Amino acid sequence: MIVIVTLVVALMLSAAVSALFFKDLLSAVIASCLVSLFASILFLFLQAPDVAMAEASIGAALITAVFMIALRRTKRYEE
Amino acid sequence: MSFLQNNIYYIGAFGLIMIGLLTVLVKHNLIKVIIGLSIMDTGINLFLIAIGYLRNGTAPIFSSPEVESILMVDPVPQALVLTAIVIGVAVLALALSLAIRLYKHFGTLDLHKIKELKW
Amino acid sequence: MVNPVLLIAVPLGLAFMVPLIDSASRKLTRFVPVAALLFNLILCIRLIPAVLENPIVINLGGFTPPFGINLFVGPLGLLFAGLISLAGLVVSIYSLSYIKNGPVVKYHMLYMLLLTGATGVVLTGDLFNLFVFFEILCISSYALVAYHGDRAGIESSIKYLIQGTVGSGLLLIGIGFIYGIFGTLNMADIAMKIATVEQSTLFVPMILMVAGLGVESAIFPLNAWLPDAHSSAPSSISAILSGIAIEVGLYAVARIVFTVFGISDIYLFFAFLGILTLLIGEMCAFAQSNIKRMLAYSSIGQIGLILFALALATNNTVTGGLFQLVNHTFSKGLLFLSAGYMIYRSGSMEISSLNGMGKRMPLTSLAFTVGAFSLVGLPPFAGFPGKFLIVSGALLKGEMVINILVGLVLLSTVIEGTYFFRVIQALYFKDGNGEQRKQAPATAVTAMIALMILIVALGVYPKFLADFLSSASSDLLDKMSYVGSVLK
Amino acid sequence: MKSVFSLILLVVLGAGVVFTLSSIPFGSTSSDVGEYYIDSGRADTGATNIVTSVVVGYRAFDTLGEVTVLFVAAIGLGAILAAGRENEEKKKAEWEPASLVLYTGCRFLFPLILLFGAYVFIHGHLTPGGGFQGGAVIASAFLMVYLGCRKKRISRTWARNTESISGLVFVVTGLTGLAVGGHYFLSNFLPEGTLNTLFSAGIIPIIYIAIGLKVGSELTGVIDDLIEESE
Repeated sequence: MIVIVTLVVALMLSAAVSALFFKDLLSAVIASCLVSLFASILFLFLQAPDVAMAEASIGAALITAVFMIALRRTKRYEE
Repeated sequence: MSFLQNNIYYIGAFGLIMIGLLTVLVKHNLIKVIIGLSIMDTGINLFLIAIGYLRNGTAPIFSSPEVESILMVDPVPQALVLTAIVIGVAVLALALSLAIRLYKHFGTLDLHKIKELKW
Repeated sequence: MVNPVLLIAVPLGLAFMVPLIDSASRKLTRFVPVAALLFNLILCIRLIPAVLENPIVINLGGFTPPFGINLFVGPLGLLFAGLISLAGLVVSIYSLSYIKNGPVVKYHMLYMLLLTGATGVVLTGDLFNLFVFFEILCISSYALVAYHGDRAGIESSIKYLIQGTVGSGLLLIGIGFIYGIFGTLNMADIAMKIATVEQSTLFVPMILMVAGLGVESAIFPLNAWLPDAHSSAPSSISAILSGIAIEVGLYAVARIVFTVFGISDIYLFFAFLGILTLLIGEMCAFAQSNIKRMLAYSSIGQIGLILFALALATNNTVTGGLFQLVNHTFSKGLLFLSAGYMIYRSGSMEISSLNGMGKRMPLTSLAFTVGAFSLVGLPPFAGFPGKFLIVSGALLKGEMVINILVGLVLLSTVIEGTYFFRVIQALYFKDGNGEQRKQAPATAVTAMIALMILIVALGVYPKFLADFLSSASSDLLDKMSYVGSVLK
Repeated sequence: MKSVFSLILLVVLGAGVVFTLSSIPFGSTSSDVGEYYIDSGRADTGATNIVTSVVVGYRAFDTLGEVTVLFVAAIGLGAILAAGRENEEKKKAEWEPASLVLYTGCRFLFPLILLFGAYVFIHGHLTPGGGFQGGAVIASAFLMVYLGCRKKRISRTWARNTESISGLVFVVTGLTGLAVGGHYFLSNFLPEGTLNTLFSAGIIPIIYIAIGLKVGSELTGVIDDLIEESE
């Protein structure tokens, strides 16, 4: 169990770091979506199914969609 | 191993908070900054849930009415996080609408360039 | 007896109803905030006698604290609630004619929700509930700062949003720590249990929470957003942000530092921080040539002064600080409202463009003058008793350090007087281009006259308010009775 | 310079956090309040999902505030996007129509997702989930329609009225509690019914349905505003 948790945390943190470094904002948004997804898995491990559902549906799906709509209207690449 | 067992969630949560804060502090691109805020929010939520965890506890849901109260994780942080997630999405949506407006006015999302443009 | 929860529930219900009202009649929506705030004001006045006897504690949902959320309506909370509804009412009358362009219906809804959030913050007795209402306050002010949709507005709103969101994040982490340590979110319950924990553990949560709230209350060094946001918002919103929003933030800081933590070793630190904020605010205000930025920096200074007064934590100084706070709400409101129409007429925010306004808009200029005199602390306006109480109360403490700080307060008053005098000189003693005189619309004039009357009345009869304020200050300082009345 | 300063700030913050966390050991903290909720949550509110009984029962006032936060954000977003839009001419961008597979798939899935969302918030007091999650699911159904069937739009008046009425239902339910249910705002004045059945837990399902509809219509409105802006 602890191995899986550590793996998920490591993946989550690396997704967050890559969101920091990507020049392509679309990739950064996808990475932050991944952060939310991994976090929602961790919520499930922490016995919080309600929060996991909310994080997956709001944090991972809707926020990403809103980000993408905003990106469509602005610029895709960071100068 | 026991160090990991005790601290892995805290490490994850504060790792996210730190990365988010770092993004907010060092990046100039507004969308990046907003992504940083979102990552920070996720980290805070994870931290709150981790505080309420009870080892070997189950989710605070009674599947049948007969079950007597058993070892369950603390429901309060979960309720708080539900609220915090919704507040987070509210702030993010507002921030993104401002970003769209900003781009329309200045033609850039770079916060430093916008400062230079100022009177 | 009337239930104080109506102070929050009724404006919320009305705000939710606005879209329905809007589809029935577009004209009516403008008057919804006026109606809601008038209702709140009447409710507050009716609650005064009961609250002066005993603080009212309302258990929401019928669950006793610490298991449910409770509202704590003591003299301090009621003072703020009354102040919010009074200032809000006046400004909402002003904005009836001031806000003409843009999504007007949304403006009125956001305005009402901002004040509802502020009312929630000052009445709640639960830490997380405070956070939620704080977010209502913050988010509606982010949106309102950008209301005009111009470059400056959008830019300052973004600045405000980023700093404010990081601040609320820190606040939430602090609340998480507090929950982890004490296992409760009720402020009275935490205040009771605070002695059972080592003080060193509480340091980080307290710093996080104070820093988070400090962003909104503009305590130095967390106030970088304020001059931009307050100067580029519509003037009616600047009045509310300066008069209500940052003071509510300061209330939250004071509640958490005094009532929840109550660690008296750090009060002196806050006094220093207050003086620093005061000096920096006043000096920056002195350097401004833009009138709204000047007023915004002056708000920072005033917040510093009030923080200083509260941090000395004696009954006299806290009463004086609260008096100054009431005065600041009215006079800064008046200043922004009058400046709003002067800017509207002259088309520029530069002080030099206001030359000769005293002839072109006599009443508006008079309102500005009254506000400025009151803020500086000249008798017979409301600013005098406040500053007098602060200074005399601080000198009574008889400590060398505090005497020096009082000297700095007086110095800052001189700076404040100088820059306000500069504006008044421009208004009356300089010739502008000879335009026709034209007054502001009737609703705006009504609002300004109401504030002027309030300021003069408080200056002439300070005792009228001071008695109430002194029970409010014991409400803030007396931790034990707070705990006792919540957790019977 | 700035990044060095930021790093120092973060290190200080991190050190403080580590220090404080050492007094909150992971996995063993149990709070009095939480235990009380677990022990008597079912008796007090009639919901078997204790998180729901906290969210809509014990801390319902928070939830009212939270719904308001979302409401504020939706209005604020509308106001910001509307300000200055008036003096711009609308340029109609042509959307490339979606492929037939996507189009049909969306139309087929849309009612199912809607149904799932409704299920999630109607059963909020029995199973994991509730108004927020259900509302988000409903909003994502609309989002999918926006992506798949490009031309389709919801009616804004309809969404606004749903939002407004469900918000009112929440407040009025609370005020009814104040009037009849032992004089407490948001008190549970309806009978609690049998545990673990759909019609139980008094006002909790009513409030959760109102929240679900409100969150769903608000998030849909947000998406609609943004998509309209990006056209």
